[in-house]
Amino acid sequence: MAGLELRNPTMNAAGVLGISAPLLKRIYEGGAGAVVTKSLGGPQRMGHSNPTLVSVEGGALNAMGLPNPGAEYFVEMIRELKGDGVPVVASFFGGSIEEFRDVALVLSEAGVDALEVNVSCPNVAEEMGMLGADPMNTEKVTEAVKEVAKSPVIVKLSPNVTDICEIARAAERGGADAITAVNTLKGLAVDADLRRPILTNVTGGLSGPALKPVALRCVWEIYEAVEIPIIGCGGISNWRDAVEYLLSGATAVEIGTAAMDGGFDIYGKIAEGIREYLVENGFKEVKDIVGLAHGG
Amino acid sequence: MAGLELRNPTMNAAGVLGISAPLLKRIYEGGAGAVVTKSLGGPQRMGHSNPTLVSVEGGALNAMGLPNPGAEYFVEMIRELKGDGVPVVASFFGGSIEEFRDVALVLSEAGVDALEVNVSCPNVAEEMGMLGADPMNTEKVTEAVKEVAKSPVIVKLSPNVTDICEIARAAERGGADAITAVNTLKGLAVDADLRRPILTNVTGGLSGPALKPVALRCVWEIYEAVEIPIIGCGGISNWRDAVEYLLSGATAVEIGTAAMDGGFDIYGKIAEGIREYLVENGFKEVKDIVGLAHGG
Amino acid sequence: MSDWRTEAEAMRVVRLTKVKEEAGDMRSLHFADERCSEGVPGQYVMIWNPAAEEVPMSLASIGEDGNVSVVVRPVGESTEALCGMSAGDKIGLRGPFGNGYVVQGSSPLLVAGGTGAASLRPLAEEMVAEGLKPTFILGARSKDQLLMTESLVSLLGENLLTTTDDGSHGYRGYASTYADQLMKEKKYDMIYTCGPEIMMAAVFQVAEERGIPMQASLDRYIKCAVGLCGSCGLGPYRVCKDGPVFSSEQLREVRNEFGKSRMDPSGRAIKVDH
Amino acid sequence: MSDWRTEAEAMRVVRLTKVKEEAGDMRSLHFADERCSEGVPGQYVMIWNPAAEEVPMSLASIGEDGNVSVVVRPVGESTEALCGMSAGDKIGLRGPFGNGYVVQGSSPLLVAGGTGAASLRPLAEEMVAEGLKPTFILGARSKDQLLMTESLVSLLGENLLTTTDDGSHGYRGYASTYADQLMKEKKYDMIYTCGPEIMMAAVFQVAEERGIPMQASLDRYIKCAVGLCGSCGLGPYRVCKDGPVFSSEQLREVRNEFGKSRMDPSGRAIKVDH
Ligand SMILES: Cc1cc2nc3c(=O)[nH]c(=O)nc-3n(C[C@H](O)[C@H](O)[C@H](O)COP(=O)(O)OP(=O)(O)OC[C@H]3O[C@@H](n4cnc5c(N)ncnc54)[C@H](O)[C@@H]3O)c2cc1C
Ligand SMILES: Cc1cc2nc3c(=O)[nH]c(=O)nc-3n(C[C@H](O)[C@H](O)[C@H](O)COP(=O)(O)OP(=O)(O)OC[C@H]3O[C@@H](n4cnc5c(N)ncnc54)[C@H](O)[C@@H]3O)c2cc1C
Ligand SMILES: Cc1cc2nc3c(=O)[nH]c(=O)nc-3n(C[C@H](O)[C@H](O)[C@H](O)COP(=O)(O)O)c2cc1C
Ligand SMILES: Cc1cc2nc3c(=O)[nH]c(=O)nc-3n(C[C@H](O)[C@H](O)[C@H](O)COP(=O)(O)O)c2cc1C
Ligand code: FES
Ligand code: FES
Repeated sequence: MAGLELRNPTMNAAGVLGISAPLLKRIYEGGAGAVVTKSLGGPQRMGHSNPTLVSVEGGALNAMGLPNPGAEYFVEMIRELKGDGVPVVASFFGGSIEEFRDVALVLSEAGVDALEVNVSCPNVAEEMGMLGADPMNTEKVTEAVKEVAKSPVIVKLSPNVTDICEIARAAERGGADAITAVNTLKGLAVDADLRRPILTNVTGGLSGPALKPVALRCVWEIYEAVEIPIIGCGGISNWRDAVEYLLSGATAVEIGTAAMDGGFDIYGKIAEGIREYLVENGFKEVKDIVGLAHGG
Repeated sequence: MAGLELRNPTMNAAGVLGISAPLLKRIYEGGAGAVVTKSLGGPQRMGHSNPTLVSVEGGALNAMGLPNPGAEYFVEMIRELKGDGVPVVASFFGGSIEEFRDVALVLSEAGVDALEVNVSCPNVAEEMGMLGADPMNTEKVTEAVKEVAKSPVIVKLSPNVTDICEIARAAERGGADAITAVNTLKGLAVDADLRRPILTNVTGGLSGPALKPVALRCVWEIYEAVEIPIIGCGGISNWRDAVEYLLSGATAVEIGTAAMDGGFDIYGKIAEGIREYLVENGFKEVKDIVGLAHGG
Repeated sequence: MSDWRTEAEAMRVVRLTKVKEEAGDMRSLHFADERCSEGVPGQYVMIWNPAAEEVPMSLASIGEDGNVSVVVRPVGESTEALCGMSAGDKIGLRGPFGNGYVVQGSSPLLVAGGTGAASLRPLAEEMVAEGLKPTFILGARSKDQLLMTESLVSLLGENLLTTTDDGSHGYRGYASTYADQLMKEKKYDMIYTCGPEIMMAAVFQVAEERGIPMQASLDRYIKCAVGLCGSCGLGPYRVCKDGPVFSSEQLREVRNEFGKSRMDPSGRAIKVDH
Repeated sequence: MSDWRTEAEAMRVVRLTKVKEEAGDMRSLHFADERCSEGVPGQYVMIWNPAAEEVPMSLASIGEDGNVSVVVRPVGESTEALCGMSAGDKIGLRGPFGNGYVVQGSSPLLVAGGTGAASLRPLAEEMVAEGLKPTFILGARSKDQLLMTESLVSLLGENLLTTTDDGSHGYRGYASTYADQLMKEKKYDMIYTCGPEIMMAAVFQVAEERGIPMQASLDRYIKCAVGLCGSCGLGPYRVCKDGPVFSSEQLREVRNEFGKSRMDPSGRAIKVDH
């Protein structure tokens, strides 16, 4: 995947449990092919105050507000993980193109295996503007990150756009080595008794099975729009979901909300399910089925 | 609602059962405040071939392809309904601004109580281009329809856009009397065994509970962006959902996919549930709670 | 969270276990599916050869062991594609959908025309299991088109009566005329019918004349099968969900459509011609 | 489709049925909630006064009749907002979450500090109902801070032992020292503890010295409560889901964090200071 050799195509989704080295290590021990950190910024952020997550039918709505200890602080965690032989993808964000570059440099020097540029968090848009809604900005950020990156650069896109292919092509032009599709859909939960929004941030990001059809469609469309590999993300709960993503054009998958029910071994279970699917259907490796549904 | 006095704020969603006068009458008898026709075009359309609908977790994915007998043909159905005292909203679409105007004229002369302009169907975009993704086109279409309309004009928006407020404001500028938010989210279902998309049209529109958080967020945002009333639509399955829409800024609601489980009496049940909520919470009428959650 | 793949409305994929030649160029398609095996006579599935369209087919056998089947008459692209399938091939499945027949009364008459026998056979089985002795009229154009005679004879013995338009087997003439004749001889208290609509309308007429209640399984254009799109509209009813089986009362309500007009896929009324 | 509002992770809204003054300026908040009444001792809810933040609180009573309560010590904005509520006010609820205590062995010692008594009381009740005779050390800074003494005395009689830092009631000194002393006198086979982490760490040390297994309910920064965000991380564990109750084995695994460091909301390590 984008120059990386992973033992299997599963990862945790950014922001899901990636706040410390021991938790990320447990995800790896749970069977993931690589682990993804919480999105890291320059300065430390405390995130939004509670309620920050509530389940809705078919999924969860969250507005954590990108809490993170700051990229510099996290360097040691990355070193610890690398010391234990865990492949690490560092997710990160910035408030400006310069910050994106600076953070990328810090993380890159810490020795991560790949960088995942988060231009798509729906929960801090008012503070920082959702860069990922604009092709020009996406291209510029990608370029800036590529300038300093020593490892592959993955750009994570938002589904909250009119034409995701346009943004994917911008990332590709900017030099992205891969694309992660997608981040959460912007949603809202209101309580009829309290007569107010449930989340402190008012809106939040919809993840889980409810997101799956939209995310799968995004992967499908991006696969037809760019040449670089795609990491599928959104509502994957079992190996069947994961295979659907691979068939639609993803080379690997990230799994987030399903860890709520499934726990840490969900990564291994899904990886094993994919393997069995390949065997039963006479395929040798994951890449043999990537995008296969487009042929039908 | 936009100059209409309805016995209650519930309607069926466009395309859901609105293909014939007797079915629409049964919806009215089931308790709806008004009924909405299937989206009508100029020429007759057969729609896409099966599979055209499949359920996914938390909702349904459909790509009917706007089958309809043509607006002229449907005039008689409208007359029949009006003869029976049923308030009728005619949903319609066109392949060009001229067709939008022509169809609006036909339906308007048939005596409908309101026109709902469908600029947002995700399933025929390739054939006709999704007008509703572009503010300029939305404004022009709305203007053209307003020129010929004798009754209020409602513009139905798509959630598949980067900034729905921009489109809502364009509709308002074009003279829209109300906005329906929203149509379906563009999604995809792939089968791992068949290794192909399930729907003949490949992509389809996601409706039902999975859509609700996104649709509710759209209503919330539009309420803060325009002055005209909003009809909320997306995943409403019970009175609580409906009340959440009213509190978020909707003046009325449309209910579609829930008719799959609930049948025709779901409209009456939801209307009754809203009424009880108002009484229990000391409110007099629906308009007393419209947008109330914005105050919190 | 619930596993939606077990919901009737989701697409399931199964392999055909057997494809059998039936009368004429009809084929029975056999497969194992737990949900279907919990279905009731009169219900249908949406069945999909992925090379063509998904179409409605009545459950023609409902085994408690999970094995079920449908009987397909090749009349167009999708039915031909289904008839061309072999054991081991994959089909898509939704359902079973619809209401099914309700066993009422003690002296039932079943009138089947063409593939209508498909949905009436499991009903007859249910009746026999409940100790009833249904009379079963099996009609077709000619002898070689008579469906599933073997299994019906072994189930019903001499209560299986055949009729062909050309007289090549059994009674010569319309099933409705034959039914009328039988009604003179014996007092039936419920008629069940499935077949060409013109035939069913004729049966309904004689049933009405004699004041005998009826249940008829109707055929309209099924798209969504879950009661949302309206394409199967029959008066105020959705054939896919409120039907496909309708009672005499309901048939009276829709008398200006039943046997006369139906909607084409666009929603325009066209003539019922068979 | 499933009614997600009944899921633990969805926000439910209920009215407080009673708010009672407890020792010091603590308050017990009572409400009826079916899911909570099916909870087990050691589990917690996310409770929300909509004027402030949603925070974790242990179930302090778990009535089979659906009535439950939490005991809140006002230490900051949200806990003060909760303590200021009255019967009839609406709260938001998610949960119950977490694993809860596991009753093991025949001779249990419970060591509670401060509001830690909240989660240990329903455990003691369960034990008594099962015929065990738990020893319960209730510790506080001073007499007026001793929580729920009345109900604990009536439940446990002379097996309720108190200790205060200032000696104003019962034993004078730390609960851990007192526990150590009791362990000399009697052979306990499981220790349960909830309270300030420094206290629990001290109890753990004496338990380890004597080779007695322990279950401790830990406190970390809870945001999502469903095991997704990681903010409650304790070594490889999520306090919100893998905990809040941890065994001796697990405590050994996280010995360089337990009693020493925790993450602030940003994920930076800070000192455990109480
Ligand atoms: C409840 C129900 C049960 C049925 N059970 C059986 C059965 O057990 N065995 C059997 O052989 N046939 C059955 N049919 C009829 C069968 O569905 C049609 O023959 C089939 O759909 C034709 O498809 P085609 O592509 O081969 O033909 P086409 O060439 O597409 O059309 C031939 C005829 O079939 C009709 N048709 C096409 N698609 C549909 C559709 N989606 N729904 C309804 N009608 C359609 C057309 O209107 C036309 O009249 C049943 C129909 C219904 C509604
Ligand atoms: C599993 C568990 C069970 C608990 N049970 C009880 C109980 O029964 N009774 C009781 O009085 N207290 C209990 N607490 C502690 C209680 O949650 C905190 O006192 C409360 O969150 C403080 O919020 P605040 O806004 O009033 O204080 P703040 O001024 O915000 O902070 C005071 C302290 O509380 C911590 N805190 C704030 N928010 C949280 C949070 N979301 N999660 C964890 N800690 C937080 C802060 O880090 C700080 O140390 C429990 C905590 C946990 C983790
Ligand atoms: C609690 C939570 C926190 C998240 N934090 C981040 C984040 O920091 N950065 C990011 O790019 N995505 C974040 N996401 C989005 C996920 O990475 C993922 O894109 C989304 O949840 C869809 O996948 P899922 O349905 O498998 O959860 C977060 C999601 C959740 C549920
Ligand atoms: C079967 C089906 C057909 C639909 N046809 C139309 C249509 O013709 N015109 C339109 O504007 N919306 C159409 N829609 C979208 C609905 O009107 C509605 O916007 C959407 O389903 C969300 O509401 P729901 O979740 O309550 O179903 C259709 C939806 C379904 C499920
Ligand atoms: S086929 Fe769609 S409503 Fe019956
Ligand atoms: S609080 Fe989010 S993982 Fe524990």
